[in-house]
Amino acid sequence: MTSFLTARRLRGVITGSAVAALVLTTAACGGTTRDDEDASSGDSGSSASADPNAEIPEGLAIAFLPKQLNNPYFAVADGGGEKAVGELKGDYSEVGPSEASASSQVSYINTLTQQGADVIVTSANDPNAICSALDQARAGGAKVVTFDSDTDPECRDAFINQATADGIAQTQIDLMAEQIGGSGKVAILSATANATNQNAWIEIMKSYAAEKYPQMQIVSTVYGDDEDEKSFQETQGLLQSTPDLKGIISPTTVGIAAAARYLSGSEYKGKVALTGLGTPNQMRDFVKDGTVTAFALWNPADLGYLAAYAGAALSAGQITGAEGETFTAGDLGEYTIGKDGEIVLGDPTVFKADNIDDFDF
Amino acid sequence: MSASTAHRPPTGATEADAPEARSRRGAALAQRLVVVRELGILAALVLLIGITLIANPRFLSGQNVRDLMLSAAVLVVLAAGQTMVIITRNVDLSVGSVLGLSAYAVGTLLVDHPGTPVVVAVLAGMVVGAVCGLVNGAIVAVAKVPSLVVTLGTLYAIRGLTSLWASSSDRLQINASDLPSSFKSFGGARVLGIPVLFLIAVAVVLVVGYHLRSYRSGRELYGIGSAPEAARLSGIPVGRRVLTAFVLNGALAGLAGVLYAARFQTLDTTAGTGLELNVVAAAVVGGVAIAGGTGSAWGAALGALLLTTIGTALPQLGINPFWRDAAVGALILAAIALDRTLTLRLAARLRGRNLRGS
Amino acid sequence: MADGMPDGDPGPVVLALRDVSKSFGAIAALRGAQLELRGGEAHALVGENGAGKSTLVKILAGVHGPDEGTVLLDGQPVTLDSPAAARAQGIAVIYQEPTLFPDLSVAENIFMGRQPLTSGRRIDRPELAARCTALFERLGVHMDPDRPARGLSIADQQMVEIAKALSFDARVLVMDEPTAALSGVEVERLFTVARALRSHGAAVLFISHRFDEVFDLCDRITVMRDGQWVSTDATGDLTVEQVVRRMVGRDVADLFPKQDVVAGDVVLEVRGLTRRGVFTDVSFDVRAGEIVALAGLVGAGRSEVVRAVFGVDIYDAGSVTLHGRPLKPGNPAAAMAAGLALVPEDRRQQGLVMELSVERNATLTRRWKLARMGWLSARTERATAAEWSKKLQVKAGRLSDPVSTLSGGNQQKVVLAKWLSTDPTLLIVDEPTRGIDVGTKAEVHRLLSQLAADGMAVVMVSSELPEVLGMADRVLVMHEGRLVDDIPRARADEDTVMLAATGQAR
Amino acid sequence: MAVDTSSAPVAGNATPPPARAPRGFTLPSGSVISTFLVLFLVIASFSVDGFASTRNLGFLLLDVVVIALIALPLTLIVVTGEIDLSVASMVGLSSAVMGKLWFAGLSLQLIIVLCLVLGAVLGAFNGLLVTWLGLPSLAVTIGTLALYRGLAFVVLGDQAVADFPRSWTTWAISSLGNSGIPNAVLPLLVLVAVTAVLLHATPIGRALYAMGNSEDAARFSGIDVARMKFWLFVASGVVSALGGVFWTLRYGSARADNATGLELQVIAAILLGGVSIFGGSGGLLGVMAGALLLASVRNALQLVNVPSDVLNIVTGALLIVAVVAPQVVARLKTHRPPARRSAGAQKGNP
Repeated sequence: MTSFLTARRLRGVITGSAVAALVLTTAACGGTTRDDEDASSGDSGSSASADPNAEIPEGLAIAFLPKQLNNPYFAVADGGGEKAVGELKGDYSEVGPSEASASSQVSYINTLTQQGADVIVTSANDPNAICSALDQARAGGAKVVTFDSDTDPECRDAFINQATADGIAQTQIDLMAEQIGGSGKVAILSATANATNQNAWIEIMKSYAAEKYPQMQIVSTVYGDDEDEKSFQETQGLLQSTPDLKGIISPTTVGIAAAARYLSGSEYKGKVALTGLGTPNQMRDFVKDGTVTAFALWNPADLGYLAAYAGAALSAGQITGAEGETFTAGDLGEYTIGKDGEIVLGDPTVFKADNIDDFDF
Repeated sequence: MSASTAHRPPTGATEADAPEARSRRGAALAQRLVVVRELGILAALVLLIGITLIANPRFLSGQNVRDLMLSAAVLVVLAAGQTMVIITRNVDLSVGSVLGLSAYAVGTLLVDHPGTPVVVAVLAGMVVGAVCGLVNGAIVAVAKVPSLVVTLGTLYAIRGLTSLWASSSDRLQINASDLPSSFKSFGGARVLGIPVLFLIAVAVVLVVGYHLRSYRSGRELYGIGSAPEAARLSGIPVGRRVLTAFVLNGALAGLAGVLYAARFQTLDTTAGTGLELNVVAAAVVGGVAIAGGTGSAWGAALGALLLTTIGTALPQLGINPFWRDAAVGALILAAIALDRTLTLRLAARLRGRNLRGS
Repeated sequence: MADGMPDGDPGPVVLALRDVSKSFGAIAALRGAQLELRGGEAHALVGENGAGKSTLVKILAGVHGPDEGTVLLDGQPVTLDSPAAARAQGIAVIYQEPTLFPDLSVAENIFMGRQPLTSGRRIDRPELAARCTALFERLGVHMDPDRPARGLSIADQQMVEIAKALSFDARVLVMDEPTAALSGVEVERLFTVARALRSHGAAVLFISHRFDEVFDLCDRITVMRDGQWVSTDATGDLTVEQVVRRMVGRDVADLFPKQDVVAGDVVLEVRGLTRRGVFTDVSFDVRAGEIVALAGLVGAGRSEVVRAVFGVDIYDAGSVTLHGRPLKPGNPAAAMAAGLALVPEDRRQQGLVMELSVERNATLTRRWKLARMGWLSARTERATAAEWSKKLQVKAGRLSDPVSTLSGGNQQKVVLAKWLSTDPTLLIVDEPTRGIDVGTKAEVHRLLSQLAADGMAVVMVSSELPEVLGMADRVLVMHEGRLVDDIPRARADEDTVMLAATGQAR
Repeated sequence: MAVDTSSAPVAGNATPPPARAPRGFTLPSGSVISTFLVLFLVIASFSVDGFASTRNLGFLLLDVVVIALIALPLTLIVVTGEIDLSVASMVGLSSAVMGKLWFAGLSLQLIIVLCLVLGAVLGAFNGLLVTWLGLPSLAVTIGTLALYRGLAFVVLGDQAVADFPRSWTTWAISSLGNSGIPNAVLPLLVLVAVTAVLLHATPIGRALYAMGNSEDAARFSGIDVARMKFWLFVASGVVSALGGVFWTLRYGSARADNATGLELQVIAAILLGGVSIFGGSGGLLGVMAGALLLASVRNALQLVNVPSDVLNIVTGALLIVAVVAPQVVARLKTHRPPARRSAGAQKGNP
């Protein structure tokens, strides 16, 4: 039984990407917008011109504002950011609410604005709700970089996308198809029903699977609310309601861990395939005991690292967030800014029994 | 709690003071209604399971029933503890946070000392919970501050403490792989096919329920909740009893934390967030009156079971999971409305008998 | 005689209070109080409200500890620091208001904390029921031990309290106005029990405002005034007048100064009023200038009838007409607008908001009238309250003090002020002098009489027969929810009323 | 026969009986908490960098608006001895419905009216269950807390509606001129004034306090307790719906999970403001001060980079201290050290 009070609190977990912006300005997500009354997307924040040779000054105040403090995933990502800020000789700080709500994030953005932060790196609990607060921060001179979960492109300077939505969706479908031989019934265990990233991925997964693996059938999508227990129950519900289920895809770390735990303790272990997005630490046991063959994820530390560099480059004026600009992100090398100020980290890493021990997060 | 007595008229003073009550059958009726109340939840549970079975015949498969039991275990233990507190006309809203602290503490203990026997881990969790309960109980009983306010305060404070501990020790999450296998096998252990965690929960409910029913100190809790002032005048050590109820409830919340850790094996600082209203809801659905004085741990446990089953059954019935919260809310309202109706009918019957009997 | 404790009575001194003082904040409730209880005696403690009787009882019960002075048990100083400690010393207390657990069974109420146990320290339920039944037999009560206390009539609740006290085998039984809610039969039963206890060597402390009972039961009488001991004498040496004079500190004039008036027009018509299970087919008229008493045993349905008339309770059938216009049922505000006022039975629960100030209480019924364009100023309230407390001679420290700081009699005056200020044409008073001291009682009676003389119609519910007979122009008698008799003043005496009240009329 | 010692004719009772101690858990009035607030504001202004600026004031007030707004009717409800835990769920449901209707193409003016009507209906449902069926409001509103939040998800599900007109969403976050004071504060102040007058200077307010202390006595004084409670719950619904509308505009996002858990913050503000949870005492000044104090403390601590864990501990501790402190003070005041400390004496008067 999960809590009805907080069941819908979006725990800060992996929610990805990109598409959020796309999703919200077009009506891709089941038509959440009425029409573009004030459509004003486009090259946001690129009014000033970039100076690629500008020096990154020391002592930049770079603040990380994750969806929720003490969330392991964001702790790793912020850790990457801290490393980058150290290299840049900047002033790193991590602030955030203890519950993953947009309204408390707004309060922290306001505080950062008041403190005069140079760069705010954040992952949005709600793509729109924190927009006006970010606008105020930018009006106060701060540069805003989003990572993991984007906001409306208008209210940030750049977005670090851990992987493209296509990449994430296709990787998972490919992994699943590999394990079940490309045919059979597959279900999806998602996060909350209103998680924009997951919804976008699921759409792409469905169309990609229909096109590439016509024998594979995505029969249902259930929501574990990014709560372990709920996800656990939903997994069990899936197997009850679809006895001939061949595989489960869970594009959320909480979901895949819960599903793996359920499978490993049930008669379905090894018979029902499981893949999705998970962290190596949580999944290690299940990969080793054979419940899970392979799953994917990007390295969150790299995500935070890249975000910090992007923020510093923005603040220094090396880049403005316009398409085509380039900058160097320390050890990760050179990156090019894509459409709508989007910077893609790269393809997700696939974890299997033979490489999982190389990662610790 | 003395001030709250002002809101309750003395026994029956607002009821019609009909001529002398001389009824043998009144008592039998009253008892029957109590039984009816618990049977009612049981019937609702059976009905729900029945309907789900029709929709999905595999609902009662061994695996599924085990899962249901595991899911219910934590809430059942919490509901049993909460019953003791609510019966005294208090409430403990901090149980979710206490569970979180206890689970995290036990997780930390096990990670740092993998050789810790399971029994010691369980006891450690209970001690952590009992200490939290002691803080709550001491403020309520000694400073005479309403428990709703105190435990709302500790709800925030204990959660903050857990979170602070986690961030300062740099261990934000404890994963299954960090935990010793003895503890993990405890989480999955079964006796006669029944999960041990559930058996523990059942044992807790039986002990608490039996104690409340058949021991002086248990009956005194009912007395305190039924009429705090009368309890004081009749020599019941009200402060001590209330304190004890809070400590025991805290210990059970701590135990629930251990069960939580054993079952989920993945812990972070958010464990049990928001569980408090669920627990209160389970007790209310199970016939424990929020105003104290009536209800049983058995009823509360059935309420917890019913809420858990709804969570599991809805997706299997193909009902949009969005409806679950609404269903839980409706269930709570139905339960309290039913209680009220039963009480009114009982009062009317007793009054009617009074008149005829004299 | 008042200057010393009379010696020579049988039995040793069991319990004594020596120079006991107790203050609550700035208020001294007891100032050097004395009391001596002997084994085998029934001892009355009388005094006006506020004389400190209840505080004294609470010290004996272990609810309060004395600030100064000692409590001696068998000559040894004892510390009664909790109700449990007092019980352990064999002191049982029956409080003024029943203190039961409504959700628990009658048997558990009686034996709470002392339930008989089996070998495993579990409660022995059959034994519990058996002991309870045995107690009830001793008391001559027929009540099911397993029924919940909720829904018991006040009289039955009081019987449970008595059974509880009895179950202790107490050496000292303290009864703080136990008879206020009891009918004659029940009082007699209680006295039988008290006498039995006394003959077994226990000491009984009896507190009451009813002198007939005091003189009937008790061997000695202690009078208190203003928190101090005044006198202790053998009952045989005293008269009611002497006791009253000592309580009040002066002579009290005629207790029931009813003036004769000529009744005017019909003010209130009640026809066929019925509430299922409570009262049935009640019809009566009340005329201007008339005091109509509603008599009957406790539980006969008198308070319920007047509550239904006023609209606090609903009724199932019948009608209420005031000044020829039908009154909307279940609507006290409408009743007030039509000129009806009700001084309820339970002053502390129904009459007053104990936590609020005197002025707020006194003006609560007139708050809309005192408001100007919806704005209610504290000054207006205070002025109105001051005016009325002067009229009724309310003795209060400050009008902004909580009304709970006033004595019972003054509280009752505030209730009267609250209602008389609405300028009613029909005043219903339910037990207007219950639990108030003799002095104020006379004032209330004089006031009611004066109001009737000025043309107000008055309905008075009272369980005190002398009050009914002294005050009423007509006595309506209820029995088991029905109006059984309508006795004019000339014909009303104790016999006629009691016969009707016990259902033996005609 | 002994002669009475006192010869002076004394009528009635010279000495009042032991006073029932005034109710425990309340601050004497809102004055203590207000003083504390002013003190805190002064100290924070001098010691916390960036606290005393118009911009920060704006941020702070904007965070308080919805809490203070919902606290208005809820204070009245708590004064009568009841409680409404469903307020935040009504905010969420109103927000969800607002989004749904906007998406369906209705005009915003009409939507706002419909949301307020919805709030009235939700509040009336609470009110009916409490007054008509006589159910305890704590249990009822725990039920509707779940029910209304659930319905919000049924209405809007996973979606978020975000494209509200700029003019409206900008109004919601901008301030009056350069003062830093958010636009919404003005209408809020009007509502605060109206509520304060209602509670403290009208016959209705008197009735509310009477009800909160003794429902019986109130009924016997001709106060229609049930009807007043019913309308208070309706008011709570309407105001919560208004809060939902403002919340949606302020964050520019209509979602079913908006304002989850807000009820605890509102109740914390009310209790901190010195309103007894058992009803009958407290005032609006204290509640507003309580709401401001909670927000200011959070704001100031955030500015000096105190982590959110500690903020939670501070919030909890503040709440407990606020109710324990007056208890201790009251006991020190009324309880002169007796010759013998006894448990009975400590328990004081009922």
